[in-house]
Amino acid sequence: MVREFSRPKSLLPENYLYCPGCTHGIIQRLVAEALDELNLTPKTVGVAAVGCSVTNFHLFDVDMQQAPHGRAPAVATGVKRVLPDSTVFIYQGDGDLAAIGTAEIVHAAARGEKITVIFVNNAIFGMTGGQMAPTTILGQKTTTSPYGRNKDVEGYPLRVSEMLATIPGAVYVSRTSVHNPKHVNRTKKAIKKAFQVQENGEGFAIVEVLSSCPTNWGLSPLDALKWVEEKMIPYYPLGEFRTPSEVTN
Amino acid sequence: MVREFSRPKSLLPENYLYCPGCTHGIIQRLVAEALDELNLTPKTVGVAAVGCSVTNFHLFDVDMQQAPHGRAPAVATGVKRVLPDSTVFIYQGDGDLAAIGTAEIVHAAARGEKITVIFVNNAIFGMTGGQMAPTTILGQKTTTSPYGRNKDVEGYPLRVSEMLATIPGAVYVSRTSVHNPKHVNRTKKAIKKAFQVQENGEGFAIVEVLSSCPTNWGLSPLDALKWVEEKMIPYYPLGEFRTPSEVTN
Amino acid sequence: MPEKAFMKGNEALAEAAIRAGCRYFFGYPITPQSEIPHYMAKHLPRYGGVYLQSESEVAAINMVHGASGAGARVLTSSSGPGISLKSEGISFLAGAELPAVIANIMRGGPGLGNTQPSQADYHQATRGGGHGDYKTIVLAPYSVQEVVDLTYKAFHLADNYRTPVIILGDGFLGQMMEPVELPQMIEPEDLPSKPWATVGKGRRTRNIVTSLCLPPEENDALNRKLQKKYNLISEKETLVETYLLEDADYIIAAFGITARIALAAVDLARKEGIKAGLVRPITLWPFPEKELAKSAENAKGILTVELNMGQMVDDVRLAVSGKAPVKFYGVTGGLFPTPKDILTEIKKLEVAVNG
Amino acid sequence: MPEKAFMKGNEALAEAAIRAGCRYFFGYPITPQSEIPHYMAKHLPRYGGVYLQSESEVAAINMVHGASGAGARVLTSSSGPGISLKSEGISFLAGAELPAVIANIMRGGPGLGNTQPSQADYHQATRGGGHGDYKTIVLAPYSVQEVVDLTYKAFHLADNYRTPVIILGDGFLGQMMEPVELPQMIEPEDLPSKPWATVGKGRRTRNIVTSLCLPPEENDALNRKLQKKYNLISEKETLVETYLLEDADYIIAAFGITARIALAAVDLARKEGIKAGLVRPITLWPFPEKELAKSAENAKGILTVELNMGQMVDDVRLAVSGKAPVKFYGVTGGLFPTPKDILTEIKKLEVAVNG
Amino acid sequence: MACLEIHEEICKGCGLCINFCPRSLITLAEHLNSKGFHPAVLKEPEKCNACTLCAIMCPDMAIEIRKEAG
Amino acid sequence: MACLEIHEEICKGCGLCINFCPRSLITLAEHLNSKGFHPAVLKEPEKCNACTLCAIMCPDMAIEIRKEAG
Amino acid sequence: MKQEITLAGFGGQGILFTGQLLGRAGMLEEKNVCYVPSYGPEMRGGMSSCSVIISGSNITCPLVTEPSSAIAFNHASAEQLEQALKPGGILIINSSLTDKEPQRKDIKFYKITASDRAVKLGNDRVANMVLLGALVKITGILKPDSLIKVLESILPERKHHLLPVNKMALEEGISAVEALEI
Amino acid sequence: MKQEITLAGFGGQGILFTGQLLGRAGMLEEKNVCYVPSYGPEMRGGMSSCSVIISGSNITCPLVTEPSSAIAFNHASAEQLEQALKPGGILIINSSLTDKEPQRKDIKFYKITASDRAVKLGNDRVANMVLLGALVKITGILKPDSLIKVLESILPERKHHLLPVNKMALEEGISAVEALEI
Ligand SMILES: Cc1ncc(C[n+]2csc(CCOP(=O)(O)OP(=O)(O)O)c2C)c(N)n1
Ligand SMILES: Cc1ncc(C[n+]2csc(CCOP(=O)(O)OP(=O)(O)O)c2C)c(N)n1
Ligand code: SF4
Ligand code: SF4
Ligand code: SF4
Ligand code: SF4
Ligand code: SF4
Ligand code: SF4
Ligand SMILES: [Mg+2]
Ligand SMILES: [Mg+2]
Repeated sequence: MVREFSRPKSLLPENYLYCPGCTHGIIQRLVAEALDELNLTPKTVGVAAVGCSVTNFHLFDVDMQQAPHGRAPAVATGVKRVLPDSTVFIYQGDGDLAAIGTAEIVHAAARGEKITVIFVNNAIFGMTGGQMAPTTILGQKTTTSPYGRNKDVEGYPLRVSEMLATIPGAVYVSRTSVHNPKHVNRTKKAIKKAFQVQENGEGFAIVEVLSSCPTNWGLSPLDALKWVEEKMIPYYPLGEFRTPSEVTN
Repeated sequence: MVREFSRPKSLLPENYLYCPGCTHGIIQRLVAEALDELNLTPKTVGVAAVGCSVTNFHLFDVDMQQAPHGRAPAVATGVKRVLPDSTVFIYQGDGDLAAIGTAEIVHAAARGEKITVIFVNNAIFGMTGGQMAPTTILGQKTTTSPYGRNKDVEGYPLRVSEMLATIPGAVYVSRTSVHNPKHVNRTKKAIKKAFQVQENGEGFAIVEVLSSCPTNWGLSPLDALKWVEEKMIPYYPLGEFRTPSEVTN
Repeated sequence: MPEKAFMKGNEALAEAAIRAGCRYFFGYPITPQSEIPHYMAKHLPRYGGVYLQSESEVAAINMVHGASGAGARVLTSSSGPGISLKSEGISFLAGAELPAVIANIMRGGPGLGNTQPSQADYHQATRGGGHGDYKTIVLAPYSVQEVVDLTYKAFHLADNYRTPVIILGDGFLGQMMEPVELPQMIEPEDLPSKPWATVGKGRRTRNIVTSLCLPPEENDALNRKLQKKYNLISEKETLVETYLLEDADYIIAAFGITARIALAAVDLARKEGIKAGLVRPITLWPFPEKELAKSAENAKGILTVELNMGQMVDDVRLAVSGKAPVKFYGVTGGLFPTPKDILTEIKKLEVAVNG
Repeated sequence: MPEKAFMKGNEALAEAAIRAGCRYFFGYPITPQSEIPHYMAKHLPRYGGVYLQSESEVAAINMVHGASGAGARVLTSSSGPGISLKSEGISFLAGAELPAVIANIMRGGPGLGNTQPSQADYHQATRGGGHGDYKTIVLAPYSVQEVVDLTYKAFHLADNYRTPVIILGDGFLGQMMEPVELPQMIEPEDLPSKPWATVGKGRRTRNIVTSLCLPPEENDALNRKLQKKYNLISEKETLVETYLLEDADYIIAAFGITARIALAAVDLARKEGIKAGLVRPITLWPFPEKELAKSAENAKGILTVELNMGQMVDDVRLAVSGKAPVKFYGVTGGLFPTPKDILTEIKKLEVAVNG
Repeated sequence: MACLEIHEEICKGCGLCINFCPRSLITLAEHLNSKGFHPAVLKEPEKCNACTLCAIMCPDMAIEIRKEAG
Repeated sequence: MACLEIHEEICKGCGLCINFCPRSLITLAEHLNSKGFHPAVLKEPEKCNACTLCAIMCPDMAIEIRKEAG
Repeated sequence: MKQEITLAGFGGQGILFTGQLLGRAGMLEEKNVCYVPSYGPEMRGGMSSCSVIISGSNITCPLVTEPSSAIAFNHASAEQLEQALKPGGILIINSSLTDKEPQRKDIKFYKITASDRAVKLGNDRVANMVLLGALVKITGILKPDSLIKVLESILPERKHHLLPVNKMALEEGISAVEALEI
Repeated sequence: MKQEITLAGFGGQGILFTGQLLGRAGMLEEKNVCYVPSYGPEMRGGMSSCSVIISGSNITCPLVTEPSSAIAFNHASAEQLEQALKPGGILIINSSLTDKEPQRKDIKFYKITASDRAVKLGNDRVANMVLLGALVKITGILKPDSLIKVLESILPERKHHLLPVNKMALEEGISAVEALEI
């Protein structure tokens, strides 16, 4: 069985600025593949967040806006309310979404905003030099938790999906990973589902994707994937926390 | 059995500015009673939020700071980190805590900040003239949801306690009401417990108290209490969502 | 025949926005501007528009970003603390060249202050509370009728120059009621299209709305482009009103509600034989420098009156550039100078100037 | 003997803060200032202090509010967008008269801009990005040594006047390394006590830290009290440095890193026989008006050089008040003028002045 | 015996005490206090058993109950 | 038959493809590309069954797999 | 022909509504009008007041610091308004709710038992119309009819049954003044 | 006596570390020094560069726009630095990684096979020391010993075993220049 593999059409032929082995690249590709396969490109408006993915508006071949750090859900809300028939997605990092953007994501979910959120959780502020994120796991050393994250000082890592799953308007909430091909494929399915939920007008959909940051974790790209599997997944269990069928008040 | 009843010592002899029949008055008194009974007044620093309770720093006979709207948890964090042996409490409305202050309360909880939060949920922005709050219930008419809150436009009301209960650092999360004497007494117990959790150094403690706003609900004080019972409690069930014994990783 | 109504300044602002084709409002309640969201919440749905109460002012200004980027005319409004929170977003709007109208119905500061009328956000509005080199057009109405007219115009200016426009009112103007003539309703579909908007690319090449410019040269180029636009706006859009200026020895400079009081003060002064006049900047940015510079040439002194501790007076001094002495008089916190108070200050200035 | 070190501007700022007795840092990462939080995270725990990364800049400035209100010396730092988000909180600090030190290591704007060095937040810093009438002391170091000295001083000024102090650096200064002499360590317990702080009332009457003043008279009184303080600061704390000013025909006005380049330009000009000189405001607020006014009297022209589109030039014009022509030269986005570029501008000014 | 006092100038006439008094001992006065409210009054003090329910529900702490000397 | 191409100038030499190729067909080149990375190269093209696992894991889409004409 | 009128009383006595009524009536008569409420800290209860300027010429300064006439709905505001009035000004008090006596000699003072009269008319909420009747009678600033017309236009249909009692209250106020003046 | 030195190469080649080493060594010799990294958009990979000024007198302008000497760690930076150098300037290239030939006639051009020599010394990471050796030899701006002293003081104890190879690399650079100059 010979398969083909090439760059999705919804990604322009520019190169990524990500570090070698950074799985942001995989996730971004999956979003583009989903747009391609669901034929959404012409009516899609993307909203770029601030983080290592900040320049992804240069790459997606869709209309895009660049939001201030953490505010992509609000920007996306503005877009979607004006253009209810368009497809609106956001691509946010964990610093962006789970730190400065906490209020915006919670309330976009609470309003049941019909948008699709790709939430790249790499347990770190990648772009600014590897500072602790709300998602940094206990004991993890970062530039701002140089002695390792300590629950007595910085508290426990925030499990965003579990938190959002308590909100009725969040109709699709799922956590996946891209540390091996099997999970890459699952992630793609989840991303497609998150777009479909929007197309069906069902409400707010978010896919939290565990991702690596070899640079700031100080690990080789391969060890970084192992770290996702061995350190992140135990604290951030994969799975669907909410699917549209469960929507109750 | 003759009982005595008088103004708690931790409340100065100033009059409330609340509307007739507003149960903010009851809740504020309960906080003062708790401070009295636990002997905390001398070492307490309170943080006033912005809302109808904004001037409560004139009333509590403790050192107090006035926070910007929504930011009381951050201000309280600053105080507590400098004065780890003090008792720090916040008194926030639902607009303050569940709208503009969402990020601050979530992260104070996530850090397990050792503070006590009194969260007065009256399903409305009282002070500014009765606008819709994130906690406004479906169908409720407010000055900014004049046709009644509509889930398709504004989404479902936010259940803050349920949401915070997913966060490990929030070790005491409880919802009570003050619509009759029995529940007033329960609320007092909950508030005392929330202070004790802080004294024990166990972590973040919050009591969500359902409260009335006769003025902006357009109801008599008595009808407003009925409305709490009949309309709010069904959506906002009372109870303890987390107690210190359940603290797990 | 134009429609007439008796309206609060805040409601008039909201109604004028709707008539200007604005169908989207994102905001967060704060006194003394809440009648704007109330009015919008009530009326926008009838026009197929959307009123959405945001979780905060920060979210509001970013929803405005999204909606404006999607091509809509959009309004937000706030006061003092809320505008401060919006300042990051306003800088982003300016940087991304997005049109938007932002009303600041000023209240007492700093900090929580109070909810009484004030003009203490002049600097914030005209110098950009936010970071970086940008300007917003700042319109300062002084009557409910002008609230209507300037709001209507604000949307046009915003679209025309792709820039945020601030309507700088105050609690007094927001709460007072006066009869107004309302302008014609503009239907959004009759407005010129915005080919740069992000609405889904369809078959064209994609649109990007951003203020990110990583290479220094790009950022510098953006700044120079903006500056050029700002120069054009200064040249074309400066608005000012004067009263009895021709022969005035003493000029009062005042804006907004304070200018109404100053007008009465000018009349009082004239009655006492003092040749007073008034310059009232209607656009605070661009500031009517030339008008002021010209009138300063023959004046013995200039008195700037504001509901703050002295902010516009900087621009008056910059315009006058030493040609006449400039004095400041102001009160804050919701206090007002009476026409008599202003007259007293003019007399003091007279004494100071004549030795 | 003072300790010597080779440090980045950002690290030097952090170390100087610790030596000034600052044991609390609340902040949120942003380039190009992240070395400040990194340094604090590493070193504060060793002194029994607390580094806490807040969920946002808004939270950070409010944690500063709490910590300062509780009597501590406290630092926060950010850049452009983050400072804009802090502007509400800064207004609150000023209104509640809370001491705090806020570093803004400026980057390219507006909006997201880029992370390159810039001086485009001058207006924001000196005019109060936030709402209401307030001022912050603004210190503009131009070398890593001055970063140390002014940071150390900033904590003293903040406590002394109960006011927020801004250290206005830029990405260049933050990233560059120079040898520095470090000042003596101050132990927090040796600092004067703050009887107004909210630390638990014990047996005294309670303390309240607030900026809320509901009655107009109270708010007006607060504003007048603040103004009095600001006048005192202007009188006592203005800092300026000059170079070859005595006989200068052409004066360059520049601050921070740009003043270093301007110094080289003055030398170049002198070599070519042009009598150039430099005025370098060290406090941007209070601005050294008198010094500039005085030097303008004998000058033929003044050239203000900034890494922005013209901001401090307003203050130069206000100070000079028409006594000499004032020209502006600036670049943005991370570009820098070279000494030669500045010389060219001086020559242009020379031509313009001499016809 | 207990002594229940309703502070007329603090009372806002909200009527909650009236509703929660199990013995229906409280009513609103005809007159206005200086704030413009009809204050609550205890109609039959002798019947009051100091159960404190009225005071517990009074949002303004207008009701005070003391043990009487003796 | 399929044709697998590794775009040398896009490749950042991260090595993920190497790890995930079930047949261990990929390795890093000795030389640097213009960005300073040792690019991945397919050692034995004939053994490749176009399972796409390498491409799926390549963060930079440096690997392309096409059906060969015929 | 210009009146600067201040109205004050308890929150809840309909002060702002009454002021707006005046303003609208002035507009109906094509006069220049300006209505300014005083809005307090965002709290309930306490005092409420507003000012209305009705003028034949352009209104510049909208501030009313020295009203030419005033209506006091309760005792506290009667005290305040007496102080504020300009010399020769008119003070109308609701003497059902206060036994205030005039202190100043340079103002005109009218006691109207407005609440009592309203109660007699069967609706204690129309005390304001009694006071307005007195005002228009004393100052002549507006035709009573204009007030009724405005009421008609702003009251929702379902409240139109209240028009007669309002009209009667207005007339009651007018005749109360006439009685005083005799 | 003043050198304005620019170093450039790939991110990851230790450019910034090398620049700081130079700065610290200058400080050790009680010279005036100033080190300026260029920091890019917050992205990884790509180019890295920095400048160091070492001067006997006070350093005013810290910008280096026309370096008096430069070290190019790779091909692309060799191209760039050649353009930037001031007339008479010195360009040292790591000729193990580029076969660049000089274009400008008004500069001095040194090819040092730094990476190859480092590999020969058993540690390819000390190519930077080879290049620094060349620099100090050519410019005479610093004593080689100062660089070693600085290394000693900033390397953590557990890395002190690397000192000898660094020292050898430095000497290798010096003798490479000597060889060229013969
Ligand atoms: C208001 C504001 N604060 C801070 C920043 C700086 N900043 C840029 S990206 C970022 C964090 C990025 O982390 P994350 O969202 O996890 O993305 P990653 O780089 O890890 O993919 C921060 C703090 C900013 N641009 N704006
Ligand atoms: C930044 C900012 N935005 C808005 C406001 C205006 N404001 C004051 S209180 C309030 C809401 C109060 O509602 P809530 O917290 O529910 O308290 P309540 O009055 O209902 O007790 C708002 C929006 C403000 N003071 N500051
Ligand atoms: S810093 Fe981390 S998240 Fe950012 S591009 Fe590099 S590896 Fe990826
Ligand atoms: S407005 Fe509502 S919440 Fe506020 S004091 Fe009145 S009744 Fe209470
Ligand atoms: S104490 Fe009990 S019995 Fe007495 S008045 Fe109050 S509620 Fe009634
Ligand atoms: S509950 Fe209190 S305020 Fe209300 S009527 Fe009774 S005594 Fe008065
Ligand atoms: S397609 Fe499969 S077999 Fe071929 S190189 Fe890639 S991983 Fe190996
Ligand atoms: S996974 Fe891609 S980038 Fe990484 S080495 Fe392989 S081809 Fe190169
Ligand atoms: Mg991240
Ligand atoms: Mg509320």
